[in-house]
Amino acid sequence: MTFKDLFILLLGPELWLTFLGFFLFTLDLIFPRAPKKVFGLLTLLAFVGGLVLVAAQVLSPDLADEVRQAAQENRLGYWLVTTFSLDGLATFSKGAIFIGAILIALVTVDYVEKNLREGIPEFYGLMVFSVLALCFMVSSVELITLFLAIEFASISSYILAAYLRGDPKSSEAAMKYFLVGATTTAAGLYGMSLIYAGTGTTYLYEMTAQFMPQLGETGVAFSPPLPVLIGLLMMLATLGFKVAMVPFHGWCPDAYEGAPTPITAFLSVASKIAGMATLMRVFASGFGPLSAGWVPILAFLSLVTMTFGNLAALWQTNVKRLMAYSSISQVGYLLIGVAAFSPSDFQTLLGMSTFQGSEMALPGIFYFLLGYAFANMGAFAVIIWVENWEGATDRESFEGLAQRSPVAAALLTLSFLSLIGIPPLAGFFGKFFLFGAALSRGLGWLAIAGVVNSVISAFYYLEVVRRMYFFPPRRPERVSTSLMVSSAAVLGVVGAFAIGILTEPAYQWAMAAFFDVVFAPNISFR
Amino acid sequence: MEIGLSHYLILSGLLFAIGIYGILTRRNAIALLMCVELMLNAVNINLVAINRFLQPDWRIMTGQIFAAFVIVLAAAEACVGFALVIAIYRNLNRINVDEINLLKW
Amino acid sequence: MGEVIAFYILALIIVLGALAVVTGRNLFHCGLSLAAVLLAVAGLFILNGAEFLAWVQVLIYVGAVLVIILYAIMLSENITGERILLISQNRGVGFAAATLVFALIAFLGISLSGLLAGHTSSVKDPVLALLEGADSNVIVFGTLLLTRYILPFEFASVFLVIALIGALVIARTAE
Amino acid sequence: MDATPTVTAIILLAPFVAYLINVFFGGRLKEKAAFVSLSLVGLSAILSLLVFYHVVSKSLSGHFEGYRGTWLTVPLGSKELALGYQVDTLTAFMLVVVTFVGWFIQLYSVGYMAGDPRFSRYFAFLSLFKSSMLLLVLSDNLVGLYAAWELVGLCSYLLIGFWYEKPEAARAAKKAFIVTRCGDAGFGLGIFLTFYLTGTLSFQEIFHQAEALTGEKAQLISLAAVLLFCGAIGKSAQFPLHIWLPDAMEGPTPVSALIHAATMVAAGVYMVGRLYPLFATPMIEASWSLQVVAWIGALTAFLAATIAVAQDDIKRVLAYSTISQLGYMLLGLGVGGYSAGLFHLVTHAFFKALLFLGSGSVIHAVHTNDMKKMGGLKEAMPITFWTYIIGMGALAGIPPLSGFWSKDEILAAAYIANKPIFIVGLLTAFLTAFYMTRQIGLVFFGKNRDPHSHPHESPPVMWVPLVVLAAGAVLVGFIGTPWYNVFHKLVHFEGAPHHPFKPLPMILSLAAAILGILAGQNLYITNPIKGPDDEPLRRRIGRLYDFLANRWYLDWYDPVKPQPGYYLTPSFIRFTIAQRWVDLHIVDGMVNAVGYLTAYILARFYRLFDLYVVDGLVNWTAWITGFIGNGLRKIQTGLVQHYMFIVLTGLALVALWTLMKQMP
Repeated sequence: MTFKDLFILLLGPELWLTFLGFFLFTLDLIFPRAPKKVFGLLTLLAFVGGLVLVAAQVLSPDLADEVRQAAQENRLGYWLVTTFSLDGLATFSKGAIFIGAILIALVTVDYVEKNLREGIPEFYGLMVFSVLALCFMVSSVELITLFLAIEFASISSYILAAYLRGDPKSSEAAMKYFLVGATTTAAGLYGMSLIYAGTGTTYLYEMTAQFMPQLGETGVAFSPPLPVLIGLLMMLATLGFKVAMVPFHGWCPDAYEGAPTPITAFLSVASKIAGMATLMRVFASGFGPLSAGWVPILAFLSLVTMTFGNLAALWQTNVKRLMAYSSISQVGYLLIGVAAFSPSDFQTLLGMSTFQGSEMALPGIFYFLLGYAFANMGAFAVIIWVENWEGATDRESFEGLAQRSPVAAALLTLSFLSLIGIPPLAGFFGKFFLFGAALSRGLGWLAIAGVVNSVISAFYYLEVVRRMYFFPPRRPERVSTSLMVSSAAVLGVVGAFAIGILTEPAYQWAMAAFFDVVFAPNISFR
Repeated sequence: MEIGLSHYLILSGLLFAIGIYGILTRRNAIALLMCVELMLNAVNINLVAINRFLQPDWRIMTGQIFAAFVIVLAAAEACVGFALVIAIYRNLNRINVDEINLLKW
Repeated sequence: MGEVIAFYILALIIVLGALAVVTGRNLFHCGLSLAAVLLAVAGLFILNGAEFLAWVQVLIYVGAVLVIILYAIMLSENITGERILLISQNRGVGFAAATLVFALIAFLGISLSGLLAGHTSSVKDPVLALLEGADSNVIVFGTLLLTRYILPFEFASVFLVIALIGALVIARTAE
Repeated sequence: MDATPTVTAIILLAPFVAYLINVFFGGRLKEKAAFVSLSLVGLSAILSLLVFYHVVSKSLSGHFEGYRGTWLTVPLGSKELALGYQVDTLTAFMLVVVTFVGWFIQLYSVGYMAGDPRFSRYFAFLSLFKSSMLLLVLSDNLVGLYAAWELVGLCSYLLIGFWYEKPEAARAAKKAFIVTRCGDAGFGLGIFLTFYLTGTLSFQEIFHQAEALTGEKAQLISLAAVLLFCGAIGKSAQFPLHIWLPDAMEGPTPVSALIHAATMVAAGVYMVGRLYPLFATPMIEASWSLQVVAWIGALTAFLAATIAVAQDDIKRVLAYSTISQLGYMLLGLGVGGYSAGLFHLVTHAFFKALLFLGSGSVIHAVHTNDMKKMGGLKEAMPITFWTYIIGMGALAGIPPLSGFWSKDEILAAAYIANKPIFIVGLLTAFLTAFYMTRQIGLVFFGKNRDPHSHPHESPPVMWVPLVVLAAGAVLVGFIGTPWYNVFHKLVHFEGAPHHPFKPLPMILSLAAAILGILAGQNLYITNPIKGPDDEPLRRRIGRLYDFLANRWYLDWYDPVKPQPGYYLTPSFIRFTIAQRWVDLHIVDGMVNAVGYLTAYILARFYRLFDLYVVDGLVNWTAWITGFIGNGLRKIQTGLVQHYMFIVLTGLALVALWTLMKQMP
């Protein structure tokens, strides 16, 4: 395989996105009068194409070997492969990101036509590029690339959040998002410099290799070098900021409320998937041998995050803001999975000991993420559905929705049920895997806290449902929407159902993704 | 007397802490952005000093490259940050961050 | 000895300049103090054998970023129509948080820098072969950027373009 | 002077004689009653000091077990009950605190109570209290301890209700009596259980026997310890029996200083310290009864400190502070810091008595208890102000004042034994510094908010004790510095682990205190409140403030909505009415109806239970959950700098936690 082949195979989806993104920008320059819908459809095309390319990467049987082979023969290829990894974690989360992005693109078109008067091509272009940044984020196994990708994703999100030109709330949301982001970035970079000081490298797998000998045969966690551990925690500021975990969550409710709704959906779905995947890559894979140092902290933060999200959500009257707190609490559940990590998992990942699926939480996180993405997208599609008609997202706009649009009400109810965790929807099994793993790792208190939190969360989700079904509608006319938005909602709910019913295959897929997490490009250049 | 790594670490820590102080106390958004620059420079001092003191081979300049990318980031951040300041000024007629709280609770 | 003196002078400039940035009352003066800090940091880079980086710092930071800052100050003074006087608030809390962070870092710096081992790579890196005989900082820097860090380098270019486009989109006035 | 039976009996009986004289001749003595009391208590104080000196010098020079002796033996059937005393170092310290601090408080009372129609009665009660308290510390057996325990409770009841014309005072006295009785019931059971297990009531014998116990009985001895601890919960006002102490502030201020700050409420702590070997069986580290002590203490310390933050009554703040500090002492004892907890008892007696007397001086000057109506007293009352500052600094834990050393020692012990408790202690230290700064700010700084009052400095008879106690609050700490800990040398527990000095907890506790002071200074001193209704804290934390001001809705004696008790109390009343009705009918001979009635009552009771208890509990839980949610929501102030502050402090705390875990 030549270098060019390798380059295209390895970076296929990313190259495709870059190409289409710049194409969108230039198209606007060449044909200023092109109908705006064209840009939306091109964006959709970009994401569908990306999904296809990722699928091709996953399905081609010996791609990984070919890549490895080529990298050994080719110097440039070596550097590509050592910074940009094509392991299961990356492909799985790219798949999830693209699925989320497709649904988001579907709901964006109408919203944009209704709410934006200018800058529409750039809006789509920026969406494409932020998805590109997310793809880089989940693939990079080197700190410099990783931090550039995170910043790229953040900066394009700031801009997108500020996009409602005349709306002060939008600018304010972006401003807060930006300032908190800049602070956490600085802290995270400081942490990276400490990690660099402690390890002398920026490659995650080299760090793993350094810590591995100290892990020992028994899998007993050891006390990690302090600068590295403190640096890792400071890096948690950046990653925690991306996924909106407490105490780095401050921006989240405000940005979610102020940003254009499709961008809110983007932040809560695509951005969160990428953030969680990166968090797992850094913590569970790069610094897995140091788990004794960070597991208690993540367990504690997980508890705080879900409790804060759920309790604060109880009082929200704006459904967009409610979704913000809800997404914070969902991150709390996800973190249970990270906290249930143990050194023996690490050895399992390396193939050093046999796999006991029930004990390991990491595949559960992926399963949960996928279900969460579908359910959340279903919910957001209905929210946009209503917002496009009513022009608002307060609770009152949803009153009597069951009479005004029974389909929308049913879809939103199902999405919420999945988020609460009612079988047979995906949310239930996701929580089942995560709480089960926590139980088997001696984190019973965390599992109990998760269950209690799920009960609390039912209050605010069902409050919205109650208003939809038992309150008289504010206005009599039906709420209709375009085929794109409704199909996005239907796809989201169907996805949540499918993942729930096909639990076993989905879980197997998530698990398969994980046997590559600790993918260290086992190539030595000769 | 010898200047060692800890001198640089402490200097960068001081700069970082001053940046944090500024970020928490200044009200003007532009001033806040300057404080962010201070914090990023603290990181750069760290990176370059670590590179020099801990890497025996001077040609492996990972830290310097890292610092260069941090500068790139700082440029992009400053650019977007000021664009946001202008946008928020246009919409709200103020740039003091403690007066910007339409969104809360 | 020369290095010691240079370090302390630069450190003094950095700390005093930074304090001026965070406490000054005049935004314009703050911007100028920031320039002093950035230049002194460039000086530190030279002290550490990072000549090229020092130039990058001067050109990009002092040249570009600072110009943006000063430009924004002028612009906002224009639009507010009056000289911006800066006021700080929550000083006690800010001071406490900053002290806490500094104490942490200083603790790490003092007690642990001795524990940091020298860096050795466990992977045999092919870049070393390319660097045989390289004798200047710039050559090594460029070689590394275009080999080992080729991907982040290319990625950064896209990043900058998008940041620029985005900034333009949200900053431009309505048509 | 050796502590012979005669000497100890004189120490004990001199105040009692004063009591008798004042009761029988008080009408004629009038103002002179104070002199009788002062001179006799003074005699006992001097003797106590001599004994103290003797005991201390003996035990510093070598191994010294303490004096023991018997006052009298009472034949009880085949057995005989020996009423004896013991004077070891712990007792010696308590003797000094009770008589010495007590004497100055009595001196202060002369000024404070001047002109009261029941002047001599007051001194009579105070003397009786002294005598009982001395019996409490001198006793070497559970019977004497229990008798004294009930006697001090009685005196407390009499003195809280001293101004019984005031309905609040009468009610408060009753509340104190009933609530502490709940704890005493446990105490009584504990005594029975101990007697059953060991067959003796003398402390030494009990410890001796307890060590030899095996099997089930060894388990039961811990239960006995916990039951005995119930008494301490009542007397030392620990959660959930803490509710009586704030109301007890209806009594005269010197009484609050002596009984409800320095001595009687510390009796619970003293008792735990005295019976420590019982608590520490079989091992100090593995004892679950000590765990109970530690957690109750920690919980109370935190709870009371949060409540103190939101009180406007100057004495109630101090009352909650006392509860909190007592919790601190028990926390210290519970985590194995035996001498730390008792050292805090001694230092606390000085500075809290000082603070109470200072507040009395303030109340005397402005004739109100409401801090919101004070302000600006710094100029008018310089002596009170400066002594108050010393007391406040000691309480907040500012070096080198006494509270710093003792609090730090407790925290150091907690740091080693139990990290969560350490964190709670740290939070409490922060809150303590905060509410004391708030108090100082409201009372002494700003402008006078009551135009009608013309404050002035109190007479010398009042400020001299202030100065003496302030000197004590400064100096007494130096007997327990980490570098040269005389107190530890004197009062220590053989089984307690000894740890080297650690700087980290000290730095952290100092940081917590300084942060608290800074926060208080920021809110209350830099920007003085504008009027009696202004509350900067409420502006910041909203309904959380009301929640704290309402004491967490935990007062089960006087419940308010939405507490379960609010629903529970009327149901109890109805239940008793129903019972009376049943009684009447049974007495009337309707025997056949008994079965029916029982079923009826059960059904009725069950219905009431369901209606009030279950529903009340559910409502309360839902309400509290929603309430906390609303409070948490308020974190999102919308101000981006607050978010950044949360980010950075969160990060720093996480890093600190890691450091603490990783550093050995």
